Amino acid sequence: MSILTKTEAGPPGPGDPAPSGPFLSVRDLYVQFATEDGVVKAVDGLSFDLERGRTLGIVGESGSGKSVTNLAVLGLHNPRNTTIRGEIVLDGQELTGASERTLERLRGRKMAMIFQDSLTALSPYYTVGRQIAEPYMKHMGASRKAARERAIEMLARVGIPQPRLRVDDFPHQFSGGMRQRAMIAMALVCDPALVIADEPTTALDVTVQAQILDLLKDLQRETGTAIVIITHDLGVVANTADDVMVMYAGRCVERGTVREILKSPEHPYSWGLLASIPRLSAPVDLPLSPIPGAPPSLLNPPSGCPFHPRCAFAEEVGGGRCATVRPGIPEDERRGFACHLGRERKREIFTGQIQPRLGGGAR
Amino acid sequence: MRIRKARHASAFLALGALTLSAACSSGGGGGTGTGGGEGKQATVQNFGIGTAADSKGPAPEVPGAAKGGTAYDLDQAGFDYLDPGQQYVSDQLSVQLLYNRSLTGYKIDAKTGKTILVGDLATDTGKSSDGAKTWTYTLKDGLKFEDGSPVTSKDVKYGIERLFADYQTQGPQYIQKWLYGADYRKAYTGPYEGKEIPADKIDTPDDKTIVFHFQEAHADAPYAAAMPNISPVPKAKDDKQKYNNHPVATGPYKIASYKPGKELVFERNTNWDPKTDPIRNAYPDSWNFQLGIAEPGLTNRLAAEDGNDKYAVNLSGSSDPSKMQTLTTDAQYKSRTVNQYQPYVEVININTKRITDPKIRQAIMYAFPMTQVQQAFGGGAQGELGTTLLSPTVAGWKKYDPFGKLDKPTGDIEKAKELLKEAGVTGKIKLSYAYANTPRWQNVSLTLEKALEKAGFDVQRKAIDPTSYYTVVGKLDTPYDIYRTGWGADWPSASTVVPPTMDGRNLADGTNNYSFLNDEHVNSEIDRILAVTDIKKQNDEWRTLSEYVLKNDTSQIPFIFDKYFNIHGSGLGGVTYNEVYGTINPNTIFVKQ
Amino acid sequence: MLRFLVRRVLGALVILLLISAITYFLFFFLPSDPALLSCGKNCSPQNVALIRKNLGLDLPIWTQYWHFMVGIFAGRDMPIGHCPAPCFGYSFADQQLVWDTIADRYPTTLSLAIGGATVFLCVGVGLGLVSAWQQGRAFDRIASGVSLVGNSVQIYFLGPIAIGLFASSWHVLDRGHDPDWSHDPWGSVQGLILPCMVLSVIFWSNYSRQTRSLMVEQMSEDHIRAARAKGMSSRYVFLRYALRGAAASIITIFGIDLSAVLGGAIITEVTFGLHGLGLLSVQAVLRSDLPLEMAVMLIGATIIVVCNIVVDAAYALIDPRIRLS
Amino acid sequence: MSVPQQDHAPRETMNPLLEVTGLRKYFPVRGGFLVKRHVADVRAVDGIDFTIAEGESLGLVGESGCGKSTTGRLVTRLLEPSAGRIAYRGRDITHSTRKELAPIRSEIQMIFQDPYASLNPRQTVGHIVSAPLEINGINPPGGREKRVRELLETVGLNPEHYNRFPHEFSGGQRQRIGVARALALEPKLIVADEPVSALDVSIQAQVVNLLQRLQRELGIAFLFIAHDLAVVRHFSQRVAVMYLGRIVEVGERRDIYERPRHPYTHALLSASPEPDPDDRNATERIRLAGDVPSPVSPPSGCRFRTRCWKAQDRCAAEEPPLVRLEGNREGHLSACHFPEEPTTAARGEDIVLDPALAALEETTADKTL
Repeated sequence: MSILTKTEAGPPGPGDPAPSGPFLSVRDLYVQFATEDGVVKAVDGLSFDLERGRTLGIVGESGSGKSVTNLAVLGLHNPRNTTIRGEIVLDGQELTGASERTLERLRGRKMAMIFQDSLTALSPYYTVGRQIAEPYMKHMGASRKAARERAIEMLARVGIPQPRLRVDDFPHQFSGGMRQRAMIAMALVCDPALVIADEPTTALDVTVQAQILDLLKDLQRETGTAIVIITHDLGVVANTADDVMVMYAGRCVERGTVREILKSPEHPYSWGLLASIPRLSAPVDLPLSPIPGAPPSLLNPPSGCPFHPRCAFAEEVGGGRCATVRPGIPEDERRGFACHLGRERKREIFTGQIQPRLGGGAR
Repeated sequence: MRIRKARHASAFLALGALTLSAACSSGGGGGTGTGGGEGKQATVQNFGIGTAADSKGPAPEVPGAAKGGTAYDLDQAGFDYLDPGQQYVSDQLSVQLLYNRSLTGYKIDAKTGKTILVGDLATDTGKSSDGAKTWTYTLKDGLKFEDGSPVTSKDVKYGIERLFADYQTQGPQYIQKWLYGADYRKAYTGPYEGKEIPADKIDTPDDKTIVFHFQEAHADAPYAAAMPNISPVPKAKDDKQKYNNHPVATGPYKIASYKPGKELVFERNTNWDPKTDPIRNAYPDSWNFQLGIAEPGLTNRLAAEDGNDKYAVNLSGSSDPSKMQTLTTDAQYKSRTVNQYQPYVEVININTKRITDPKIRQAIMYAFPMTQVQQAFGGGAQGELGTTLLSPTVAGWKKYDPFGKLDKPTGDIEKAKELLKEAGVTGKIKLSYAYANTPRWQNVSLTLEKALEKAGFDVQRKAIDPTSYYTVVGKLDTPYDIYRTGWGADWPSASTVVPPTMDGRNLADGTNNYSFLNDEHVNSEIDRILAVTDIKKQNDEWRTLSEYVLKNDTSQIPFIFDKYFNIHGSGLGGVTYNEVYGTINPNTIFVKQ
Repeated sequence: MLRFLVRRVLGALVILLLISAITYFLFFFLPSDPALLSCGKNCSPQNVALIRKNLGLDLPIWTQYWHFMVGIFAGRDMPIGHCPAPCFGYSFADQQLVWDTIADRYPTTLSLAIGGATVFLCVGVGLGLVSAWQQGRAFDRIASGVSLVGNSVQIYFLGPIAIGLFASSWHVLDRGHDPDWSHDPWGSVQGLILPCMVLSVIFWSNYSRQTRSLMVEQMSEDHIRAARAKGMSSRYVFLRYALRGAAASIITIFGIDLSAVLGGAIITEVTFGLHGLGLLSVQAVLRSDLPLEMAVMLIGATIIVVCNIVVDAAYALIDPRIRLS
Repeated sequence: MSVPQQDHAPRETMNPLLEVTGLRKYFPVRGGFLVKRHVADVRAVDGIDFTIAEGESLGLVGESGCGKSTTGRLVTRLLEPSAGRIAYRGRDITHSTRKELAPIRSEIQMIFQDPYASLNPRQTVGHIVSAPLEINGINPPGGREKRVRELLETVGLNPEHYNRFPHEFSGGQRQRIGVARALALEPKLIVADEPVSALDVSIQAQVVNLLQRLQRELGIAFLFIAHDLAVVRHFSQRVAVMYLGRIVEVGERRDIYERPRHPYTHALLSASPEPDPDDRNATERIRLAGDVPSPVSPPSGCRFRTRCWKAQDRCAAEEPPLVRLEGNREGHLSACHFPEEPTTAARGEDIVLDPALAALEETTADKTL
């Protein structure tokens, strides 16, 4: 979503080139897995854009297709049971259908990934330093020695104390927070232009999470990297993202700037998400307002709007269109939502029922 | 002699575990009789005593034989004892014929298989005097040890003296006991402390003559003198236990190399003079014993005849039971099959201390299902139905069947019930039945149990670990009523069967009187018959006594005469059989050129 | 590491001591009496007593055990003569020096076990790797089918067939004979080829399946995906990351299998008529040959214990998470 | 909403349902050469006091390893305390045997984090929920099945699903089954250990609302253990903050969330992400350095001092007592020598202890200047 307005994100970093179109552009992406039970439509016609130096938060519940989308971008899906359709263009280069060799050259160098669980995402058998140095040697053609120096430098940057000593430690000798920092160092070692962070702090304690999120933000400010941050936690999104995309059942249901999504959401699912979470600032005597039901099965997603079985306002749309017609989302607008509900009625509902729950102001 | 060779057909033992599933059985063999002669022709003449002329060398040529080549023997186990003083069991008996010569020996006619006892080192089978108490042997001329030194009567005497040493526990003890009585070790403790046996016991008036003065009459002394331990040992080479690995040869071969348990190679003893030897042809230039070859691989190799296996024989072991069917039915093996009697009789002992009423014992006898048990035992090639306590390989053997077992070989249940009624039995009699836990004896026990149950016994079977079987049933207070044992004569006379298995005096744990029979009449008859000096008459008397025990005491139920069954490589000729030892006779074998 | 080794070796000694004591004392609980077993026809009570004395069985069991253990470390004088350390005494059955017999036989068993293990590790792990790499394709399916067959055969079934085909009919391989490394190394290798192949079959199918599933499991690990996300090639990731992870498990399985390998070597020896510890141990038990039993048991246990220490150490080298202390 | 008062003195007026004093749980660490011996302890819970009144909900927050789950298990006597005293309705149950506990067991129930692991997959829902009735030999009027159906309805499950198996339910529904099982014996106290953290965002609210409803309608007291400050705030009238086995601050909801005194409470609140883009600028920013130290050898004195920006020598020497500080309301206790101001508003300068963050923010600040 080529967002031209500068929001509360910092000024563009030094690596930010002239805005000559989106750095990452995904168009009409479909990802399907063949399983024993049938075909899982994990991503179902998804489009989004991302520019250098900006952060896109992808929000959704488990099974909404947010992780799958990003594995597809990196080409890390299992080719034996996965079908991908659509367009993924990274810096002008088409990635769907690109050869494994091409992707290998891009991964780690141009696009890197930060995983949720640093304990399992780092190999227990090699030192942290080696795992950081490896892609540097491969992509930059650095010598073993130079790569080691680089690893030490990176460890220092992400705040590992005594990096010259810790570089030879194994992951299990690091604490959880340090491991996550090491993983960030590993992702950033080749100065990638795109970093995909998949629930990067979910496994961490809150105080450490705050450190890591701020670190990511600060690093981005320094290097101008584009970041996709995948999370289920709206708080994380609020703290890191410039733009937000809300996903449900493999589709984007709403997108906009972080302020738009958190302050004036337009889609009933976004309302539901926001109204269902407890806040530090919201009134405590008001019960939470949960979304009824459970996320749908992607083997057999609901027809029409996938959210309609759980939507409190589906009946207000005439002709049962929610159950039959899939609401579209305009492709080239930065702000958009996929809902049949009328604009007037929406505003009414939002101000009447949703906004009071969002709390706000100083707590 | 009890066959002690462990047979471990399928004994796969995980290292570190003490459990075992080994089959340990005596005897073996099966199929129809071919080879060197028909079994039941055994007669007195056959096992008789040859003349001085018979004792003269060289041994008669075997038709078609030629000198040279290497003969092979494949053996399941290794040889525990090569020291002739310690040799007793069949594999040792057969191998010692190659390098060891005793005072007398068995001369086997290659064509007819007729076996007679002749002088081997001695010029004849011995001259008796003083009512068969004194026996005199004269050594032949030209006898030498493998190092070329002459064999003298002193060497023979020394060979006997060392049998009194503490470590000599394995060999036969006939001569020792005849000289000094049962406690012979107390009277003389061997030559190592410098003492000799005095001349009033064994006299060597010159280098050629050796005279034995026994305490009692022993008509069968010539047979006892055929045992391997009545042979010369050069004093200078005797290093007690260690002599076991390098016995000095007097026979046609000497040990070229020996890896215990793996390989034993014999080469010609150039100091052996064929003209002195009436029983050994010694055609092959060398003998190669490959030891520790597990079954059924061994039988497979004999059947397949790859490479040198064409010249191979298994002197003492029967073929693997699992191969019996193939080997007996496939005609291609017929020409190289040997199927002959062994000196063993399989009997079911009835513990006379527990089953005291002879009528009940006879009821068991009547109920005994001969045919079914023979089947369970492994069939006709492995053993013939036997109804006597003596084997057909014993001189003077005659058919005897007082309970009509051959007429009703499947058992006479009615008669058994009748006898039980006569004995005043009401209800079922408990009968505890111990058997060695091997497939064969397990099968036999099931068969027997069924028949006895029908006759009105309550049979309680108890499987016993094969390695401890004889120990368990040999205990005086053994809690079992019936159990099987096998026994064989050391030489073709019942004097090595009746006294050890039927004399009820001096019963103790571990003697060979497994039925614990103690019959005054039998005991006194044993003493009387031992004093008979005419060997032929003595043999008849033994037979009569054994028939008395069978009919009146019924302490043992004979059911099988064991048979040897195996094939040999087609590259070997002159394969004859020694019925006394129950093994192949290596003396006449030649390698076909 | 050193601490680990010292502790494990000390522990091993305690275990071996326990095994030796248990074996020794259990032997006397068995009903079979070696003296009775070897007195044959001469079983007069006097003769049994004499044999018992000759075998040293007349002494109290504790004394016998003490003499035996002292003999192992210091040698001892026996009725037959001096028996130098390590002295396991003389065989009850064939009067040979037990240590000589063991020294004569163990090269066969060890050669067979090492040769067989080498073959099944190479073939099994190799096949498993290719299967995992080709996961789901024809090679993988065929290999898993073959493994299934291989897994269900037994040595004593396969051995005779292999001899019949390779040695008797086609004459392409030696039928198997004892190795003699000092005099005929090449002949020793030839003599071991067929037995090692047969021994390996029952194991390699297991190892190929294990390796395959371990590799497939490893390949689905997060750190594999992370390594690929760094731009490492799939081959590199397969061989460096996944294999490293699988290797630790394979070594563990191998450690557990060690005694089975020795057991397999024993069955193979019996099948091929080789003279190793296998046949020896069978004979020892069948004949209540206590010194030989003790020697076979202790040496086998020692080998297994030592190999387990080596395996644990190797595991620690592969997996830095395991601390050896 | 009743707001129970807390003070040093036992609250005689409020009838403490559960009273915990000096509770400790040490897990022995074994090690050593040749012989394994007791070499150290993991001091999971190291001397804590708290009370829960009837019908009250006490929230227990803290980061992983602070001992909050262990506390829950000690209270339900799934673990044996190393020291201290647990009294239920005035009765000491610290070391009661199984038999002695039997009548109390039914009154104290537990809800676990992982609804998958805590339900037997081979039993039907009806069986699972009625098991506590059977075990305790309770025959409610109308039969057990009727009671189970009522319970299922209470927790918002279709009573017709009586004969279904756990795997046929979604995560949220499974947690409801767990709640129904806990309710079967009409408990007076429920220890809920991270009851919603394994659930999807949209489902969490369903379970929180359910628990809240139960607390109000049935008057059940809760010990609500969670790492999510917002959830705890929503559910608990009183909140205790734990750090390394100790309670560092306890008080009413408003005290803790609006007027915290302990630096750690400040840090926690600051780190807790709010889904509000304005929040960043409105509240203070505190970024600690490093991770929680090992509970095997916790720092001397105040345990938080190694990560605290206000730490002084006294903090290492002297363990601050959990007391009502100057300016605190009644029942608001903090364990700190140098307490913070009672506000969470943004400060003039952020507190950034993390060296990497500090360095990066320094350089970017330079660049923007």
